[in-house]
Amino acid sequence: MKYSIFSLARAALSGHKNWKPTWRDAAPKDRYDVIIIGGGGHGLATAWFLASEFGIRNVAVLEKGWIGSGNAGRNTTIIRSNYGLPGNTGFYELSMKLWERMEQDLNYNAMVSQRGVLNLYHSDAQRDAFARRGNTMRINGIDAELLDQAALRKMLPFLNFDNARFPVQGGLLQRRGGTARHDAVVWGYAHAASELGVDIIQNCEVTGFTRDANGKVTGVETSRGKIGAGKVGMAVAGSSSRVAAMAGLRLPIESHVLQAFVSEAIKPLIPGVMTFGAGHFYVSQSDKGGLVFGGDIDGYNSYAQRGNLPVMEDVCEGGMALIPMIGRVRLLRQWGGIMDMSMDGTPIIDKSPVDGLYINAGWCYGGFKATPGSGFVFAHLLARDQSHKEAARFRLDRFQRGAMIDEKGQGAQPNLH
Amino acid sequence: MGGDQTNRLTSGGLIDRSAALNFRFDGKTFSGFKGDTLASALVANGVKLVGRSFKYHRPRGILTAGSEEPNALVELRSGARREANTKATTAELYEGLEAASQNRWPSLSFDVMSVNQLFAPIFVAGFYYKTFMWPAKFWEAIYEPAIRRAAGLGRAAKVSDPDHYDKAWAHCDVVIAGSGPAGLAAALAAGRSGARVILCEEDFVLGGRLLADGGTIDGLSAAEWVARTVAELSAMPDVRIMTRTTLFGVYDGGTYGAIERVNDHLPVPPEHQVRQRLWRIVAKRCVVAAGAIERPIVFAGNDTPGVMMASAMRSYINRYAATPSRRIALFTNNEDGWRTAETAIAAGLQVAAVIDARPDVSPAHRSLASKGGFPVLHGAISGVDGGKGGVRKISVALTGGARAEVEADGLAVSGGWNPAVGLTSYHRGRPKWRVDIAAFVPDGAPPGMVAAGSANGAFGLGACLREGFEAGAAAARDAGRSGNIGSMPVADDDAFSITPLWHVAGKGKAFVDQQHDVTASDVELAQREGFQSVEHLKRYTTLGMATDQGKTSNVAGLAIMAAVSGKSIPETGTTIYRPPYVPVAIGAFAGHHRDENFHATRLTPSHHWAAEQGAIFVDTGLWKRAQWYPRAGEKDWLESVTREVKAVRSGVGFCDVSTLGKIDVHGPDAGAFLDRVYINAFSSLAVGKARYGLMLREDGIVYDDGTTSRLAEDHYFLTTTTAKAGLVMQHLEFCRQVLFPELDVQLTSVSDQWAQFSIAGPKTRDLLKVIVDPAEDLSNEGFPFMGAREVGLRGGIKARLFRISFSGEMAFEISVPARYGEAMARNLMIAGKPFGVTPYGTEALGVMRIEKGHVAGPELNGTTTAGDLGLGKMMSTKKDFIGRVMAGREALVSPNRQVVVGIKPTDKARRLRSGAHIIPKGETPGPGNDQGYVTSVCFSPVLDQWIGLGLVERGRERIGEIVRAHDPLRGEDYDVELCNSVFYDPDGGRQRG
Amino acid sequence: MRIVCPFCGERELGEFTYLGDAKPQRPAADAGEDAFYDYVYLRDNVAGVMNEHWYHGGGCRAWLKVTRNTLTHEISAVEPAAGVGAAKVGA
Amino acid sequence: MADFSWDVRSPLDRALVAGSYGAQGDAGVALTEIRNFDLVQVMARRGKAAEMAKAAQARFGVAAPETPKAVGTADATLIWSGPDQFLVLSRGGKHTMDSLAPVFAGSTSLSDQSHARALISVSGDKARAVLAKLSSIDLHPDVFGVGAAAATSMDHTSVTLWRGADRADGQAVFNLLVFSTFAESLWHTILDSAAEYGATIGHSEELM
Repeated sequence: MKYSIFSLARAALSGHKNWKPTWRDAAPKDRYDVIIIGGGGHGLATAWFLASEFGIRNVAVLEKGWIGSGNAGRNTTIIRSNYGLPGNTGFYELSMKLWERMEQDLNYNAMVSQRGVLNLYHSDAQRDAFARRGNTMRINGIDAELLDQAALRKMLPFLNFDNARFPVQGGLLQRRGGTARHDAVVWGYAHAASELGVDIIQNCEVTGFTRDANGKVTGVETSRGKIGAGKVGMAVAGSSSRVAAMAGLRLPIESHVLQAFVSEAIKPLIPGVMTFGAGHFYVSQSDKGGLVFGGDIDGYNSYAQRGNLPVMEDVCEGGMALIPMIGRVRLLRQWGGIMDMSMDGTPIIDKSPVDGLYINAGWCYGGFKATPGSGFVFAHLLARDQSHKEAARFRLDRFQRGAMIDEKGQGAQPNLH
Repeated sequence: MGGDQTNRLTSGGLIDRSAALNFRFDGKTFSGFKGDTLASALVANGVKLVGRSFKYHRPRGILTAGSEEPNALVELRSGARREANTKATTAELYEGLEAASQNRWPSLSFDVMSVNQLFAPIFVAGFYYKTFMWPAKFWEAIYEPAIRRAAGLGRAAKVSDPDHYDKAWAHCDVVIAGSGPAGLAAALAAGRSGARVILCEEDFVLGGRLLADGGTIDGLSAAEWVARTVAELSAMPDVRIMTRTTLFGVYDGGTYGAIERVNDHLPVPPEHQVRQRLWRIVAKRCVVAAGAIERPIVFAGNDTPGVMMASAMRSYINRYAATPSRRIALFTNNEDGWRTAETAIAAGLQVAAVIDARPDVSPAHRSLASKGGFPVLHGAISGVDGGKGGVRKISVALTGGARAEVEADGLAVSGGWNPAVGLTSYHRGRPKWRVDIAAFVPDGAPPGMVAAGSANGAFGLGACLREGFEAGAAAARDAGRSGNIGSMPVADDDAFSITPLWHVAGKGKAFVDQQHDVTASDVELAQREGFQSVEHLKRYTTLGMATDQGKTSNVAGLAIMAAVSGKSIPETGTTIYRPPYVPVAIGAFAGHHRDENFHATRLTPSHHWAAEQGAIFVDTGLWKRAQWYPRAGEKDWLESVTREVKAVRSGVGFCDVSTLGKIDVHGPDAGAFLDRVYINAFSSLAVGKARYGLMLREDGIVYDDGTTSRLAEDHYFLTTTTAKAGLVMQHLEFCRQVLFPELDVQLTSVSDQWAQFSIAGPKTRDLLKVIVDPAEDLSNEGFPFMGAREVGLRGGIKARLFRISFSGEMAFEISVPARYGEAMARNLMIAGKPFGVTPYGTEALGVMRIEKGHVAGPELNGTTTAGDLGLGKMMSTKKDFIGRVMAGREALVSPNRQVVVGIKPTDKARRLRSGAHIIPKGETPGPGNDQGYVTSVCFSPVLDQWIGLGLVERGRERIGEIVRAHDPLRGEDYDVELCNSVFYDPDGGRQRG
Repeated sequence: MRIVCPFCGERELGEFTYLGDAKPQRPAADAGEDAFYDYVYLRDNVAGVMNEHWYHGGGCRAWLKVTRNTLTHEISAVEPAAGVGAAKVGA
Repeated sequence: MADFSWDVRSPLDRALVAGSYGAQGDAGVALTEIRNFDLVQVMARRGKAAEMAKAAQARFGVAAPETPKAVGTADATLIWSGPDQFLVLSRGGKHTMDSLAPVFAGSTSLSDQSHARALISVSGDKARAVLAKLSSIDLHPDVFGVGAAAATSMDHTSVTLWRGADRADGQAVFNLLVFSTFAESLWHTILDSAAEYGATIGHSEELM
């Protein structure tokens, strides 16, 4: 049903008794043209684009728990397209453009809020690296501004400019960056995909693949029985290696824990998203008023979905070093998500070596901002059997060819990306 | 009005009536006593209205007497110390305390935003997802800013937190959370058995519910027993009692987080003291005796000021001798709630009625009712009449359909008790449902942790003592302590019976989560819209996400969800519990590490000398390095740096390069070892010689570079870049210990042992002759380029001398033991005086390395190969080394790679900037023709223009080509020439001369 | 997390640096690109008990082989890397 | 031309201000920098652990520590610094690289650390309280007795920590070897940790 202030008002008169479920809670059919494993943002977005852009509507999204129960519902909600390397830059801008029309596409308010993403620099070397990146963005038609300290003092007087171990010297600003309400993105895609006939099947865990004589994937085995499929796409951040292993694949991926934190709700204090350049800390303030912040991954392989104190302390040290006025603001909740860290810090969107199985994985801790773009190019790959041009470099064989996309220049050590 | 404490009882309570304290709430002055919380003092002063709710801005009063409080949130203190969302129920009263209600404008009693209540029919759960979408640009321009202003609760301080925090470690056998009967009994047993015990109590007095509910233990009054027990514990050297300390989280390996509010009970911390201290407690065992939290019943008007948890009302009356109201009604579905009626009568208050949802009540309570002369109504509350002034009248739907009304100015509610299952659930353990007490109890607790007492669902006093004592004894035993635990404290168990009642259907808003204004109908709406998983329910309605983390609302919420979706409560399940147990100040997690103390600072051996010279310092990693040495009259850094460069190129200068990583590589296989970690050979290096080496990562990308010298057959002295010093040491240890264990080699960092100086310029030898022992031959023959050996210095100390050059000039590096570093700098100035010696900083160093075309950090950026850097020929083909194989991958040897090349603007007056991109001339910049970028730039005094290095596609084949330096960020676009990266003395004659 | 260093005893997480799965072995010099690709890039990414390399850089500088459950963070065994005991070889 | 003078400067030369610091009244902790020492890292070579032990026994009359311990001898302290390696700490000029080289020739590699570290001793009835803010190590008397040692970290910086002989008044003494270039920074952190208890600050040329 159509959502608007009018439908709300109408519903209010009937005490909101007539709302339908936001998405149909479907039961599995015997067969689908495409099965997407993973009812997170990427999986649901893929399904919606398959249905809306590529005319493939006989699609099922299989979710082992409740939709959005993975990283889609456990992130710091930042959206941006400020990447510096060929392969990334164009893709994330494609994604950003899709963010900018999401509400109208989906008839669901995901609260996309382009309040700006600011990366701070504290040395000449960092400034030069940001200049390189910012120019790459501009050459690709993406907005970017290099701000000096004077400009920042006006814009964000509360930053630690003078009393700091590593004083803020300036920053790279993308005004079109910002945040979006993570759960609403999941529900919005589910709502819109469901309206187009996509089956969203919760509490349906994939336990294996069915293959034909030639090894082609013909469907999946699940906790709710076998389901046939023309093609199977996996978008299971946090479980990529485990699902791939069911098809006998090893991936260039390690799973790590990334913690995130939210403070008590306070009146507006911090305007946009900012990242500390001399430590591990980034922060934004949600519409509800909580400071949503995080830092580096804990640094060891983990599926435990919780982290430890040293990183929590490290993050808060960064916060206090950058914004000393938050000392008395209280940290309300701490949680951890499983990050599938690829070996060069860049995702993999490709056909797998197994016929009929398609991979969307390795988003490290950057998956949320990619949600619409990832859905679009993965749908493109599934529908057309060839990479979308903006995802052409996300091939799996890039590691064999030596064509890594390594923004941080850390090499094959996931916990450093 | 104000200061008269109208609702203070004339006697009783754990307050110090001799210590009156004045405080201000919303600008009005009141008085209370030492031992009060802000909430109890407000109660004593008859203040009912304390806050406004999150969404509807409804008037709210005090609901609880503890850290589970959803409503009574205030801005405590002012100015830089303003603390938003402080729970009045846990804020200790101190003289001059200042607090203000929040989320209202202009005032608490007249709040404009309460118009939101008119829109309540539209502002249902998730309404914002369904609207504010058209026109698109309005969301950020209008809707969102409005929502943001309305949302949030209190206002944080807008200036730097003036207080200090620190962090500490503690170690023990048994850590105990909570000092109620179970916690104290656990501490007794563990302490007596000789265990090292830490007892954490979030309150400022020990005793937990005993403080409010009393009772008899070992024949003593609760107060006497607590006193006796605390005395016994305090006498034990290895028992540490920490009040005002909340155990908030459990982490891996028996590490617990606790926050100690050291000085929050004072206006400001005393000098040299911290506000709060973060504790990391390492314990073999943990006993969770954190008690239980009484839960509300959801009914229409249950958020009216004056409606209070029954146990909280007892706390105010018994512990604080402050009565929230004079004529009290009680609504309960369990036996325990009746204590509040008993308390009220004992305190000489009126009981208007007891509304009991159960079919029957005990004879004892019947007679209490007749003695107290109040009716017992069987049924449930269907509505509350009253506004911001508080409860006036209560409508009751009697079992059987009849209605009744009760006049009262206060309503105590008891819906039963929820064990505090937070700590036990933080490792994703899911609590299990116990039907007999209609509550979740801990299950799947982290290793080494057990719950005891009411935290474990044991609601009787005797049971709490028993469970606590046994848990404490067992924990100590597990920790290997076996002393005599003596006798267990004993008390009677009072019966607990409950008939679950979660929600009373009826007209009017019935609140589940009072702070977030989530109503029973919101829960029903969520269910209707398919948000049936408890996690969906939480996220869609925001139930339980407020500052109380749903301590009073979660269970009721999921019980209502269970009812409407026709599932059982255990089937519906709980959300995942997240630490911290109570909100913790961010400053406490940072502790000492803020401002200049954010990270440690490393100083070079000549730092203080350089400071005396007026050097400007730059942060390089943790180091402070002299960047340049300004002189009087110089107008800017460029003038100083240019002077330093010219001085070196024409005479002699020196620079402290001690920040380079320095590693002693010892052992018979040292050479073979270095052959494997460097792309070039070192086993063939002669003793007394130095060689430049390049290291790759195993993926074939350049890792680090530096000069390594052979000081003896079995001793190499290896240097790394400043940035990678620690990482290279770790990498070499990995190679030594893991990859090549068969090699006999030992590694030691000597970075801090040696003060190292680069001395450069044509007059270097002249200077050295003055300071080096005359017996040493420094001639080109006696000490050729890349020579390295120990020499004596005049005055008797030994130094290591290396003839290496980063500047391209005739140069040496000299190292002396670090404590001589400052003397070395002074002596170089003396020795060099006749030659106009000039100290130079990292900027001049950088200028000369760029003029010389040496690569550094900006080129060794973690994505470049040896070939990219023009060093491909160094890769030995005669041996294996780390990175050799992967360096051969197709894309890494492609002829189209971006490689290091020199760059200079065609207009000599032009300033070149790092980060500018290289675009072919005459083309429109775009992703297709972005051919590289400028990595390093400097103003070259030698060439008298800005020059730089860059990484450019096929750069070396394009020497002489004119291309565009495109820099839209800085609005610049100009022609540059690609040239040889060695701008200065390409054939290297000067450094060899 | 706390790791029992075989030399120093139980120490807290902050003293250690993580490298990763200890299973992949560096191939022989002549093994070729595919073997090195496998060694450098492919991981089992075990959900469960895994052998890992940790470095006690904040302590005795020994590289350790730690057996740890990636689902629970429980550590069941810690042993030194092959080269650590070199001085006692043949002893 | 006259010889040059080579006066040594401790890395704490500027930062250390003798006297009292922090809270007034009876100082809870004494912070003393000890200067003028030699410090040599001794590392056994492959298969030479036994030989190294023998050489150490012969030279110092005690067994070199095999576990985290500090062993006092007449004129030196041998401090475990890692598997099959230890530090020799002695008064300046006592056990230098040159004098130890022949003793351990063949069996070990030696590395001079005399200038790489600063030596700070922390004592007094609040010593453990101060160190609890800096060190994650359990310093309870039953766990970390006299002679116990640890290669550990403070403020993310490597330190060698050991418990020396108790003071005349019975108070425990904790010794810290910290890297020279970090010393001033760590010193200020120690002062911050000690401020609430009050500290007596001084330095000594006499290695205890």
